[in-house]
Amino acid sequence: MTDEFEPRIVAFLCKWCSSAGSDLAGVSRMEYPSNVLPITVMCSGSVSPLYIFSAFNKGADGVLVSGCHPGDCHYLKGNYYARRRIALVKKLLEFIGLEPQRFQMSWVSAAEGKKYTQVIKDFVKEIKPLGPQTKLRRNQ
Amino acid sequence: MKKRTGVFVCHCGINIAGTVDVKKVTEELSKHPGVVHSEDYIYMCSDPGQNLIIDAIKEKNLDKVVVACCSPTLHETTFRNTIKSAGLNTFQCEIANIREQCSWVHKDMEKATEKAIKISKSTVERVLRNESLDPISIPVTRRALVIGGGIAGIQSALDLANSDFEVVLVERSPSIGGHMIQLSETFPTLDCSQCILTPKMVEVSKHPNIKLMTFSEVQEISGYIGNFKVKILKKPTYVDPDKCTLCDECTKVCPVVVPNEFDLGLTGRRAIYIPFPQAIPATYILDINSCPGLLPIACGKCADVCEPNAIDFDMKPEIIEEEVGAIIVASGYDQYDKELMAEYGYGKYPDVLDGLQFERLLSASGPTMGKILRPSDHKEPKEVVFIQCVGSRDPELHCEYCSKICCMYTAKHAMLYKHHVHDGQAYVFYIDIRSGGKGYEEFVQRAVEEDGVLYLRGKVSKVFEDKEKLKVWGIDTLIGKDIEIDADMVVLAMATRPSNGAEELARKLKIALDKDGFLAEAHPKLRPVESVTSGMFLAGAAQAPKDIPEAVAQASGAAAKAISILCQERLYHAPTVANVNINLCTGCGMCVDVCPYDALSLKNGKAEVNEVLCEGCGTCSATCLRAAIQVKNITPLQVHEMINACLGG
Amino acid sequence: MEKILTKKSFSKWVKKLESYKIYAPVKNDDLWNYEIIDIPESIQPDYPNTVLSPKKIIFPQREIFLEFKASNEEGLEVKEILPEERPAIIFGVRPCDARALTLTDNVFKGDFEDPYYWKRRNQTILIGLTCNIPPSFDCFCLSVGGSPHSKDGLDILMTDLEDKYYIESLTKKGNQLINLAKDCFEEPKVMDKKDLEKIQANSEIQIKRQIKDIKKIPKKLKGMFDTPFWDKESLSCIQCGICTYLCPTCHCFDINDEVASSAPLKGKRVRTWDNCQFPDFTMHSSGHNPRPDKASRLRQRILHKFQYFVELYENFQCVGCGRCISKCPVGIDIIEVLDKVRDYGL
Amino acid sequence: MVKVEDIKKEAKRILKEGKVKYIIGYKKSTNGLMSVPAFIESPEDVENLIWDPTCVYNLTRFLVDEKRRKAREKNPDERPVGIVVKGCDSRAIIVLLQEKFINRENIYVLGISCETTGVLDEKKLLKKLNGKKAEKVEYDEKDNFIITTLDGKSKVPADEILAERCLECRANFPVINDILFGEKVDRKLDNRFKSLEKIESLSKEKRWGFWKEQLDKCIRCYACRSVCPMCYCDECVVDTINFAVTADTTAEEKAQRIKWVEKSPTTSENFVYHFVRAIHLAGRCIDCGECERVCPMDIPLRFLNKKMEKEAKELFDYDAGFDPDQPSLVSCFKDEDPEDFIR
Repeated sequence: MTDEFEPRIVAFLCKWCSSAGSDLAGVSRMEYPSNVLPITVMCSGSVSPLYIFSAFNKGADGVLVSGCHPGDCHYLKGNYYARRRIALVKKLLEFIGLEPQRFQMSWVSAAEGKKYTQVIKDFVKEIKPLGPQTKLRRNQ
Repeated sequence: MKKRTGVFVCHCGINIAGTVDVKKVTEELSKHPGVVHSEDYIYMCSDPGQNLIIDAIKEKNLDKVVVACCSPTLHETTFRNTIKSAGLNTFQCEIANIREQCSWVHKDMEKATEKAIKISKSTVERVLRNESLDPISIPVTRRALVIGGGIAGIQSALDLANSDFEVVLVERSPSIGGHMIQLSETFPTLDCSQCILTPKMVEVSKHPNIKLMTFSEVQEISGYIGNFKVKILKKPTYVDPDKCTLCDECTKVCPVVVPNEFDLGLTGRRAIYIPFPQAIPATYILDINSCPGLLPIACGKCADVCEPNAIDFDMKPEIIEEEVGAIIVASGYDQYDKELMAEYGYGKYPDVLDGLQFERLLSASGPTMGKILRPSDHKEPKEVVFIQCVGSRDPELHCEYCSKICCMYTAKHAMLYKHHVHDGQAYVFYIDIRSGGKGYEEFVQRAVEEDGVLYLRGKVSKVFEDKEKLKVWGIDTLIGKDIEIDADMVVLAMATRPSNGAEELARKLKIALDKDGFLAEAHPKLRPVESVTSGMFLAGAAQAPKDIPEAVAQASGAAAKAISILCQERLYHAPTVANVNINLCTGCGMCVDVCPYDALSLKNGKAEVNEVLCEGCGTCSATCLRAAIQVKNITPLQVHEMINACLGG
Repeated sequence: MEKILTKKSFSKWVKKLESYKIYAPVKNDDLWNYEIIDIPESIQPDYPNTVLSPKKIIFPQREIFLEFKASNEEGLEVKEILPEERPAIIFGVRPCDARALTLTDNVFKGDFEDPYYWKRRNQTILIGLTCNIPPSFDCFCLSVGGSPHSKDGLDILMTDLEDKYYIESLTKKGNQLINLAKDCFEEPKVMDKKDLEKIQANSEIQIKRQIKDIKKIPKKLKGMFDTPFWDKESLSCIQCGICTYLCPTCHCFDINDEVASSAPLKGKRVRTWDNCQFPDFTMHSSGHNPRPDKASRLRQRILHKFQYFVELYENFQCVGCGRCISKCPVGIDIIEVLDKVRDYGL
Repeated sequence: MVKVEDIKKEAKRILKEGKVKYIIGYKKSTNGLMSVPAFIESPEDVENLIWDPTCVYNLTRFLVDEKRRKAREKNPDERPVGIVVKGCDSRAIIVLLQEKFINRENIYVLGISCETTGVLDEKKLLKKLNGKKAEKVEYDEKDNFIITTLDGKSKVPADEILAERCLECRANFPVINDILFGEKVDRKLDNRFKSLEKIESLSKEKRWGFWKEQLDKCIRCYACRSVCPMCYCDECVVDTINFAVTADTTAEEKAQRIKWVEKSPTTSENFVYHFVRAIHLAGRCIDCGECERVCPMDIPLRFLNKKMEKEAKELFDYDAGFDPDQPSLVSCFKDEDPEDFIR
């Protein structure tokens, strides 16, 4: 193993699309970096801003929220609320000077195993050069 | 009481063990606070694997179980049942997905193992805080509502009624029968549509379990599976069906003539009329839009001649409330709008007809009594061009999808035309012939071989009038030549689209539409007759273009699905629903605004969850500023601890 | 020991004190606060009231007590953390703030001597500065037993005599500091002494605000616990923590375990300031809150300072710095409240 | 110009007629320049009411206390409470109505138009006077304030000492009122988010440096949330760990409390606290600027809320505090909400 910085990314995946999409990536044996720690939630709409702040506070180098494409939400419109809420959180985090690459959102459907792996690959690639996230991390 | 968690790590043969050091995962998890037992096994889901879990629960007195294995979509139910058989509540088992989300997607053993450990630990943190829950039980109103009185609705209603459930059948037009009653003969058997449908219509009208409401529309639906409340608007017909004797005296005096909808404008009707002779309910109705006036002073001639005094100008719209346990939506289809098909002269030239108009021409009870005559000059057409895929399979300009039924009915049209006009010639322009179905391919072949129908593969670019003829310009792509036909009549196989008002109906029912505006099924393969809203089912062409046998099959399927609800006294609903802490709730109503299921309401200034409606999506919980609402077994605390476990250590 | 230190020699002296951690009032934007000074020349002794008093150095808002770690195998591991061993000097301490520490000392000794407080207290030397002019419009030190040149709690008191400081060393610790750089100091002349007295007398006159008959107040308060007085006085209170966090004598704290990770369990036990004005301050785990409303919380603040503390330590728990008045978001004026207490029912 | 005599007249009338149980307004403080909140119960006390540029407080904060007090009372007085509001304060009333925290019939709104000026910034005034104490500040007919010090009276253009929020006020006129004092005058404002630009234009690392320096000052006295009329939660999510809500709260429920933020005033915890506040005020903050005014550490908190206000406006065309019937910013959406940030 090299001593290269390995970011820790917390990914909030909605159960019906993105988690299923990540399952499909698995079934299709698509390889992607192991830096992502998935937490499956019922809907991207259930991801409270507190979850995001808390993940950064506890030392996440990146946070991903992933849900169904607009119109595909298992719960009809949860992802629309998520989209609005996450936009605000993203703006706020960027405003205080957090690197925008560290907090991302994606739409990944249950059929998009390939897209899921791409999102993760890109995410890891983009935040590796940034190094560890120390700004919001609790001093342990 | 201290929590006693058991962790069971599955090798899944080499599927997991190939990239994840399962021994290490087992060992690391054994150190985790709250874990008192951990072991690995080659196939946890096998009987011996499940027995390991059961034995460990008994021996070590476990009260929580984590199985680190494949995706919960596969074996969550399996293992929950396993722990149930060992006496634990099903919700005390959670799955750590270390296969699809780990071993199958990583190669580096060390890293994959580290990740598997974190996933497993975070799952332990979650299960540690799971509540034992029992399914929520709901009483069932054992009646059904069927929306739409076409063949699909009729079939569903009859199946339900014959299974001894009461049915309310709502049809917005004055008679049931739908589009099928307009058809002449049906492919591939060529039996008479009216002959096979009218007995069913009569059965509906006479069935003691069916409450038929024609000229009525669903106005509002509330409630949930097993317990819907429906408001139905009964529009006034101004004729009392019980008094009307069908004597036809009224139409004789009515001064108004308007196009007849049943014949698609090929004939006219009076303002007071019966939709068609076999209409159910068998009664005349007064079309208020074309009647000169309801006041006797304006006209009132029909009322003067009506002996049984069936005409009641004072009839008012009524709102009727019904309670049902299940709903079948069979709102049917309509043809693609003619305004959108200008290039074929549809709506401009009288001899360019759509498929349904041609059905009426073919029908023995139709405007020409079954003779094929041109609407313009009542001459027999000798050259008829049938054009398929009009508006279908045309993503640039029209509909992307295939309307499915047109290949077959066009073959039928061409064949029947030849049966009527032996010396005539039928041409069919097509893109592909899709004749999957029992006896369908043979039927098309018969049209070609026995009836000499000329199939031309290609699209028609233009239809225009030229000296009493319709000039049809097209291309035959098989020979690569331009084709020009001087036709006497052109018949367009118009695209099938969701019926007018389907969108509004879907909104009222809170069921989703697909990209083409058809009603969306819950799953395209495995739940094709269910809508996304539980307790509501789809039948017929409302869901997608369908022919009669398919519509009937789906209708019976929907009825069976509805029966599976109605035959139960109580229903059970997943108990992982939202829960309000009223001490924290300030009653701001933001959760009420976001709930996709109307499961939340404000009562005495506090949010209240209707557990039956709640699907547990948690959008309310993320919206609440006061953390006063959370979904059971995926609470913010659980997520918080999962984040901690993912990032700690 | 009394000396004269010219302003020129001041920085020379401070340079000799390099082995100490040196704090002094620093202006950032428009705020003054005590901060660690790297370049000793930059100490400016003229300044209005700092937002926080030197309390924040002796009794920091966050103090780590210990670190802990636990796992199924190794059990619980605990590591005690004590404040860094390094003597410190605080320059420019206002006499009231120094007096405040002598009051707080009472609390942290007794049956149990708080090791964290005393460690810092004992290794810190306080160098005060006479308030030639009051550092705030709201000063009232004279009413509560202090003065703009009070020596209580100080190791050295400096008085600004325009081009020089009059240095009064009051403790051994103070003498040591002066002896570190004897050549910087001169002996005071008679005139200097006279100037000093003049300035000190004048400084008292400048304190405009006062609480009349304050001696009557503790007794008066005793009978006022159950009166509607507090409801009325607390109407505009918003229950923030400004008055107590800024108060140099308030010393309430909370101890929490800050868990860094639950698996394996590890974290720190931390003491932080707490605040009697916060609604959760007296919240019992039963859910009962003996001070359920803001009236009872405001009452607690006044009674603690002007009755309970007096009963225990024969002193008001207030040094008249005026911070709570100047910074109250809704203009609650403790002098006004006490005036009303005194006149209540008359 | 708003005449305080008019306000007094109306206040006297509604108290005399028993229309309101008391009036929340402004009175002179005992110790200096600034006004203090006044709770006027009797017509005689109405004489204490004042209206001048020191009337900075957003008094709607006290409606929260009123609601809590009323909830505790056995036989509460059901009459409305009279409340004096400025344009910004009135928007707070709208949000409180929108969130059903108060009922319209429980308040009697005495709305005051700030006309062409607003209220002063005490710190700016002190600077303007070089630390000298002002005795009195008054409105004049125009855009000036008249300042009285021991040296006498002087006129200062209001803009020089006006509170920042007033310089960026989006509506200086009460959107809701039962009686109105003053004229509806539109202040011309080129950009209500102007002050934000100086932070937005900084580089990412400079922005971080700025905010770290500012939020490291935070002593978590919670004055910002205590003064905020929107922070009316019985328990702030930030406090959960210390709070057992009532005697009925079970041990199970207590164990379910999450410590999102530690009490320690460290960088990470201060950030989370202020993030939570900013995000919870998104679409709710009506920019009364009280949080920034009361901060003893001079943290420019308004920027955080202003940023959220700006994004709400620009991304979602949402303005807080104008329509009590609209859903809250995050409890609604539009199909066309931007999603260019989503992969």
